[in-house]
Amino acid sequence: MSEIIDSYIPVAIFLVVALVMPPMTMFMVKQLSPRSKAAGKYTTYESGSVPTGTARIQFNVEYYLYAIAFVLFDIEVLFLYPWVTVYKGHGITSLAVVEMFAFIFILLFGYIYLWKKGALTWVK
Amino acid sequence: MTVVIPEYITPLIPWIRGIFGLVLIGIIFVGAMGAVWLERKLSADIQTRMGPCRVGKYGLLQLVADAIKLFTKEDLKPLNADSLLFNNANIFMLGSVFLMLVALPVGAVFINGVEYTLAVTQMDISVLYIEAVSALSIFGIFMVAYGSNNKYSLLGAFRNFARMVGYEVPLGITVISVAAMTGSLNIVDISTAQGLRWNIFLQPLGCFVFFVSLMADMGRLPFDQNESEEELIAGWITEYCGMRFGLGFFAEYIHMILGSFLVALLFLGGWNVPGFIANNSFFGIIAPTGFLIVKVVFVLMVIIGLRWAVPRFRIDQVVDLSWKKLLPLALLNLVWAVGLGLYLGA
Amino acid sequence: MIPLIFYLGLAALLFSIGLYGVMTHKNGIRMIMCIELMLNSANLNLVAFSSYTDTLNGQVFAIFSIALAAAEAAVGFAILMAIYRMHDKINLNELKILRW
Amino acid sequence: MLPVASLLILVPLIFAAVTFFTKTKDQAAGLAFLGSIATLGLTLYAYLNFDSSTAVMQFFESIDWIPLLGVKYSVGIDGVSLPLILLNAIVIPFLILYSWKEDRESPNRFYGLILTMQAAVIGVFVSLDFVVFYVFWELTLIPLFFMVNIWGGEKRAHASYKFFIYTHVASLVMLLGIFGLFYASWQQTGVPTFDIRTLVAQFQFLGSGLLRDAIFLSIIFGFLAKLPIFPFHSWLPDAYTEAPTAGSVLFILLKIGGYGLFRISLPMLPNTGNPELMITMLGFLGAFSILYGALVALRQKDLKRMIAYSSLSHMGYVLLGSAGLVTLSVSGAMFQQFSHGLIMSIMFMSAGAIQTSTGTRIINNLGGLAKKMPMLAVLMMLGFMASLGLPGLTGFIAEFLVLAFSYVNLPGFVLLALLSIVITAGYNLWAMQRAMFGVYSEKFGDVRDIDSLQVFSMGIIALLVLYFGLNPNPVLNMMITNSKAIVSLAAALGV
Amino acid sequence: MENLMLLAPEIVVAATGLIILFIGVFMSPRTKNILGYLATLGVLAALVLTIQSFGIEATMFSGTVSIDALSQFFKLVFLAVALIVSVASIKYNENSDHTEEFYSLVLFATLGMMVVASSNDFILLFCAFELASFATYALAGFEKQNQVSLEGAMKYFMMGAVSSALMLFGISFVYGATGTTSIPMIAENASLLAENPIGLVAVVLLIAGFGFKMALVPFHMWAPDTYQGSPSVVSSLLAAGSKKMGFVAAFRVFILALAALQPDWQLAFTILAVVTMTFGNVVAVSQTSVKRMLAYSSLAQAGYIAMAFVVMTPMALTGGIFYTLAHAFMKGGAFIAAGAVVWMITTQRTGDLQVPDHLDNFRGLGKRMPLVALCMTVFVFALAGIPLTSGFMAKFVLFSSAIQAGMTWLAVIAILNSALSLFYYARLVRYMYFLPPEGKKIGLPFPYAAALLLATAGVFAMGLWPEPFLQWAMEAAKVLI
Repeated sequence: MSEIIDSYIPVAIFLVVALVMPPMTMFMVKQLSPRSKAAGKYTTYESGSVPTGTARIQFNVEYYLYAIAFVLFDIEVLFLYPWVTVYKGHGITSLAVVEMFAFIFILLFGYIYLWKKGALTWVK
Repeated sequence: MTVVIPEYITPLIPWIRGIFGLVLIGIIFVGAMGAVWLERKLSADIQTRMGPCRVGKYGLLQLVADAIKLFTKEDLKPLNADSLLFNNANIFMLGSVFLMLVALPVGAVFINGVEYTLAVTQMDISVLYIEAVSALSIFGIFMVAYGSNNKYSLLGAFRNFARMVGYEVPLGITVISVAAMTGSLNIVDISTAQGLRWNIFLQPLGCFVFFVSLMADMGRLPFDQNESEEELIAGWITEYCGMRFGLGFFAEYIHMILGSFLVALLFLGGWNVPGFIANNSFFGIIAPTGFLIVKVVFVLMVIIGLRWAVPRFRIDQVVDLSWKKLLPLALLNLVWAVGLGLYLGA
Repeated sequence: MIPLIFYLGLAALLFSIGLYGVMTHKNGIRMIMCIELMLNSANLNLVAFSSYTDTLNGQVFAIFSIALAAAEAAVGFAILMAIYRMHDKINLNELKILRW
Repeated sequence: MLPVASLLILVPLIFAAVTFFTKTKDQAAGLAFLGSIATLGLTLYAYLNFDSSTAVMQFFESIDWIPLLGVKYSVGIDGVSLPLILLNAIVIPFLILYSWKEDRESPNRFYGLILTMQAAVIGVFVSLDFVVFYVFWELTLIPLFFMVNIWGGEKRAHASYKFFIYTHVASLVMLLGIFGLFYASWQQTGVPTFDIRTLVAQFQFLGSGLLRDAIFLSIIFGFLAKLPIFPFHSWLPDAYTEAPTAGSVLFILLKIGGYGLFRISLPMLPNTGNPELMITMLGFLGAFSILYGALVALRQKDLKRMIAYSSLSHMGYVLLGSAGLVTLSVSGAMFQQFSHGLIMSIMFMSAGAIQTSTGTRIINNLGGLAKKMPMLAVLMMLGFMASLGLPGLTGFIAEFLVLAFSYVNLPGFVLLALLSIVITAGYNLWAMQRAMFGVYSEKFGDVRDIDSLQVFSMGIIALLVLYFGLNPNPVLNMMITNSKAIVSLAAALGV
Repeated sequence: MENLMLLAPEIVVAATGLIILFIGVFMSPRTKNILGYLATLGVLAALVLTIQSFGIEATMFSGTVSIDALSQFFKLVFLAVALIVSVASIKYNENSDHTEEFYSLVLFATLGMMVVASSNDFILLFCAFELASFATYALAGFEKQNQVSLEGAMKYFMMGAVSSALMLFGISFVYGATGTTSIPMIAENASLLAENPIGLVAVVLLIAGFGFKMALVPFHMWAPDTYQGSPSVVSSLLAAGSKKMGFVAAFRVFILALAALQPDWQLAFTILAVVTMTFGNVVAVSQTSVKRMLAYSSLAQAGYIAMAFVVMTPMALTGGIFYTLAHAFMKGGAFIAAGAVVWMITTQRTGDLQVPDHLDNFRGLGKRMPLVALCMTVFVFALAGIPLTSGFMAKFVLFSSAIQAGMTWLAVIAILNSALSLFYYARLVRYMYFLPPEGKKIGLPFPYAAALLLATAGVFAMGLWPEPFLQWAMEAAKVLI
């Protein structure tokens, strides 16, 4: 248990560095950089013309099906991680391999279904 | 000749590792600068240009000059930007690469024939961990894009998202295929176990899928649809300027270096080289690390070279590539790897 | 060792936040997020118990429940998208055809 | 020996099923008539082979149904059930004949339901297992519900619901009592059984007096509501009135409440925790129903409604006679059921005929029908006379037996009931006088007398009323045999 | 390797679902009609295999799967429902482009329910529970263009998701107190649970979690909306199948695993059962949508079944288990009949199209669709507990068990409720037979007729010859005692 804690001490150090570094840098920039005020500077860039409306609008989510598919496939990969470390040896090799192939096989059915249904085709 | 390691060091090892990590951050920053320089020079060579050559010998100090310029640029934040998201996005980008660095071994020393890894921590699941934290940067990208209230940014971020979503899955599956060979998720184990049988030879398909997915994950050309300047100005980074941009840019390059490390460690045998036997001479101690660095630089050069060899894909092509080609290939490779793993034994 | 009660307290807190969110929010996506929060607080419980009782069931359970939570969210979003396509809204207060 | 008891259920049921698929009215009625005649034949066969000198169950059959709970399909016929089966089997063919000429929609369903009803009612009479009993008991609801609801009068929906739910609740309460009885016996003996005779015999050994009272009351509640008896009668006038003629007659033939009383409640009565109280209560309810029904009938404007209330009054005799707990009073109660079925069939058929020819049932609007409808007038007169208990007709024998022999145990209540005789005579004669005699109201135009089929069917029933009024022995004998068996149980306990 | 033959029914169902999904995407909408027959065939095969395996007792996969009388019985229930639903859906899915999704979802839902029935470990139980839930969420919202269907699905999903979170949280406490997720092991360590205050928390959470699925008041909010909104065949699956899954899970979890906390959950179930049956019946009276009425009646029926937890004698459990099968036929059939009417209304374009299952649309059904009306009458009378039907036998055993256990008051409440229910059932019958029809006679499509006849056959089989079913239910109850 303590080994685990120990191995996360460096992680904590790194995390602190990552948290502190950008604000520090920006603080330095604030000290060093010149400042001037002009209204035009603060508009967002839209190819030179005056921006129309906000960018935070609802629009057609073409990626939606990909996102769903990703969530499912990525989660299913989750089951492979623990499996991959134990499938050899431990006296369960044949069962583990057969079961995981069944798992992947079922996954494949879903994959083919998605493909044929056009969920993996870019909507345009 | 044997080297004696004093007893009292043992309890201090976590702290030594932490300090080593901090040093590593510095080194990696310098490395990133080097990578930028390398890219510029290499690109110039490919296009038969000179590249940077004014500041310092071979333009080596160009980056320092750039840094100074960035520090003295005004920090601009567009109107209606969400400052909470906009200001803190860098934390995710940098945090992502720093946290990756924690688990990544950057080399190894052999003392008395025993291998000591040059890594900040020794995790059992370092591959999984690296994959997980490497995905954190997408949050930074999305925060910038949504925070800056720019339509190009938002579109870029969405594209980035669609691409990430597509390539994470084959990436994960190929990593699993590699892990299946050793039965371990510890990157050091994987690297050590390769010996002469580098994974690139055992699983060429896996290596290909992994490399392509990694490129896409890092947003390297030809997979930079999120900032394709012909369509989206600069994509998600349009409103990011000055040092903020600088930090994000840096994070990207560090990400690229770490990605190259991953390729080298997972597929190119890590610090193993055929014919090399560890000894306690000075060369023997630093040589493995050196081999690894050489491999990493080689991978970096391939990545940079590809930028000029392959034109950028359209976003739909990119997504199709991942879902319809790489994913089946990755699954195929997994089956192959499992079979091979069983054949080669535990 | 961190005492078990800390984990349980955190989990209970997250769970309560999630439950509160589900009950008070009208936005479908927020509700689904709150439900995820509830599920994850349960996962936290499971993992904490697993470590404190020195059994692995909890860890395994947590992995399964993560997968199930993902699938749940997928189904939920699919229904939500269908509603969005029809109403152009995801405010669930708008759903009031079925009344007695 | 034929398995008569089962066949009596099966034959009408099969004919009913076939009848549902017929196309025309004649086919339907013909087939139904055939079925009912077959049933009548079977009943006569049973009657001829019946030994009326013993109270033992005859034609007994028993098959395991749900062994787990000790449920058996067991049926049999004895002196309590045979007269009632006979009543059913006799009246229904003539009911079908009577209604043959009437026009109505979907006659196939109409006649199918009549036969279904017959099967269900006979099923109640022959079953010797509480579950089978309850099954048929509930099954009788459905044909009547449909009957009233499809072919009934204006307020048929209301009437059918009221009837359906009212009696269903009552049966559920009865079911509770049956459960109580079943489990108490199971606990006592360790053998689950639903056999009516076994459970009734074991009743005296079960649990505390309070438990026995509860079981008894909840079971008898179902019977009283079905009979019906004064506080539970409110479904009766509506249902009887709104039903079509055939439906009303079917209601009349629904003698399952009284049957349950004799078969189940009376043998249990002496063994309840507080028999005196029970007897007093039942006696009071009976006597009061007699009086109440008569009084209310006096006030009715609607002919059918009046007959319905008079029916309530008649049912009071059944309860009073049962509560009397003397061999002959109980036999009188049984005979009252039999006679009431015959008499009321005539009454309702007449009322139905009047309604179809004149279009109204309001007594005050009628008058002088005897001139236009002489046959009807004769038959109806006979019915009214029997109803008020004219000697020489069945009603007299039944009422006489009840009143005379209940006096032994319940003198007060008998005196109360005697009051009603005058009232009964009053309303019967008054209604007769106003409807049949007096000035003929021309607004009905040229009404036709009942057709020959109707005359025939009503006439046969009327003849039976007369016959059994003069010679009740063919059925009374077996009733007396069984009453003895029932009463001897009570006598053993000194009540 | 385990003897996979013991799991043959599950494997058949799963394989049929996958094959349908797989070949369905390669077929044109017109040829897809054959998928319905394929699904029916698969379910039928599984049903035969299940009945064949009656009497076998085994545990598999290190004790996580328990093949015993309880699981066999409930598999029978779920497969019977699946059979009725898949037969009826042949018409519902005619010329649809989504046939393969529909059938595979139905089969996966059935699979989930079947696995719940035989799971002996909380992990498997939860996974299977969710499998069935997800499939039914999708099925409830199957008519993507139909606002009502989507609304029902959304409510179902939200409530279901919250309930599974509650359940998982509760399970985590059970696991924490006992250190195991295996149901027999938890039962062995019951003392740990009883001493620990979090045991009580777990019971509360688990009752809430399972209560949602069983649709016990006050966890019923989704049920009327979902049953009304979903396609009728799906409502049939939900009411007849999915609800029973909640019951079998609750049987295993409360009676087997949490036996130590019996006083606590028994009290809770007492209140829930009484409130549920009363509420369901009272509210059903005022409904004008037939499916909604059936939904409320379904609540009431759940209240009756929950009596098994209150009385807790072998007899009561037998009755409760028997009731689930009886209710599956009655309620499943009733929803299919409502579905046939909805089909008629929508294809004829007459009557109340806004609410196609409105009571007014049932006017004169006896003339328009004689078979549907007849079967519907049988189902509602069975639900009301008229003799010779399965409903009577079920109530007979269940209610009488309350009396046996001395809980006469409970039996009285149940019986009064049962009488009350007759009111709205009789009203439906009145609409079908006694009111004039508003349209011409329609030929009934074969699938609906077949499904209705199947359900009717079930109702009568259980009503006329209950012995084998009772025997099975009793065997199943023995597992719990």
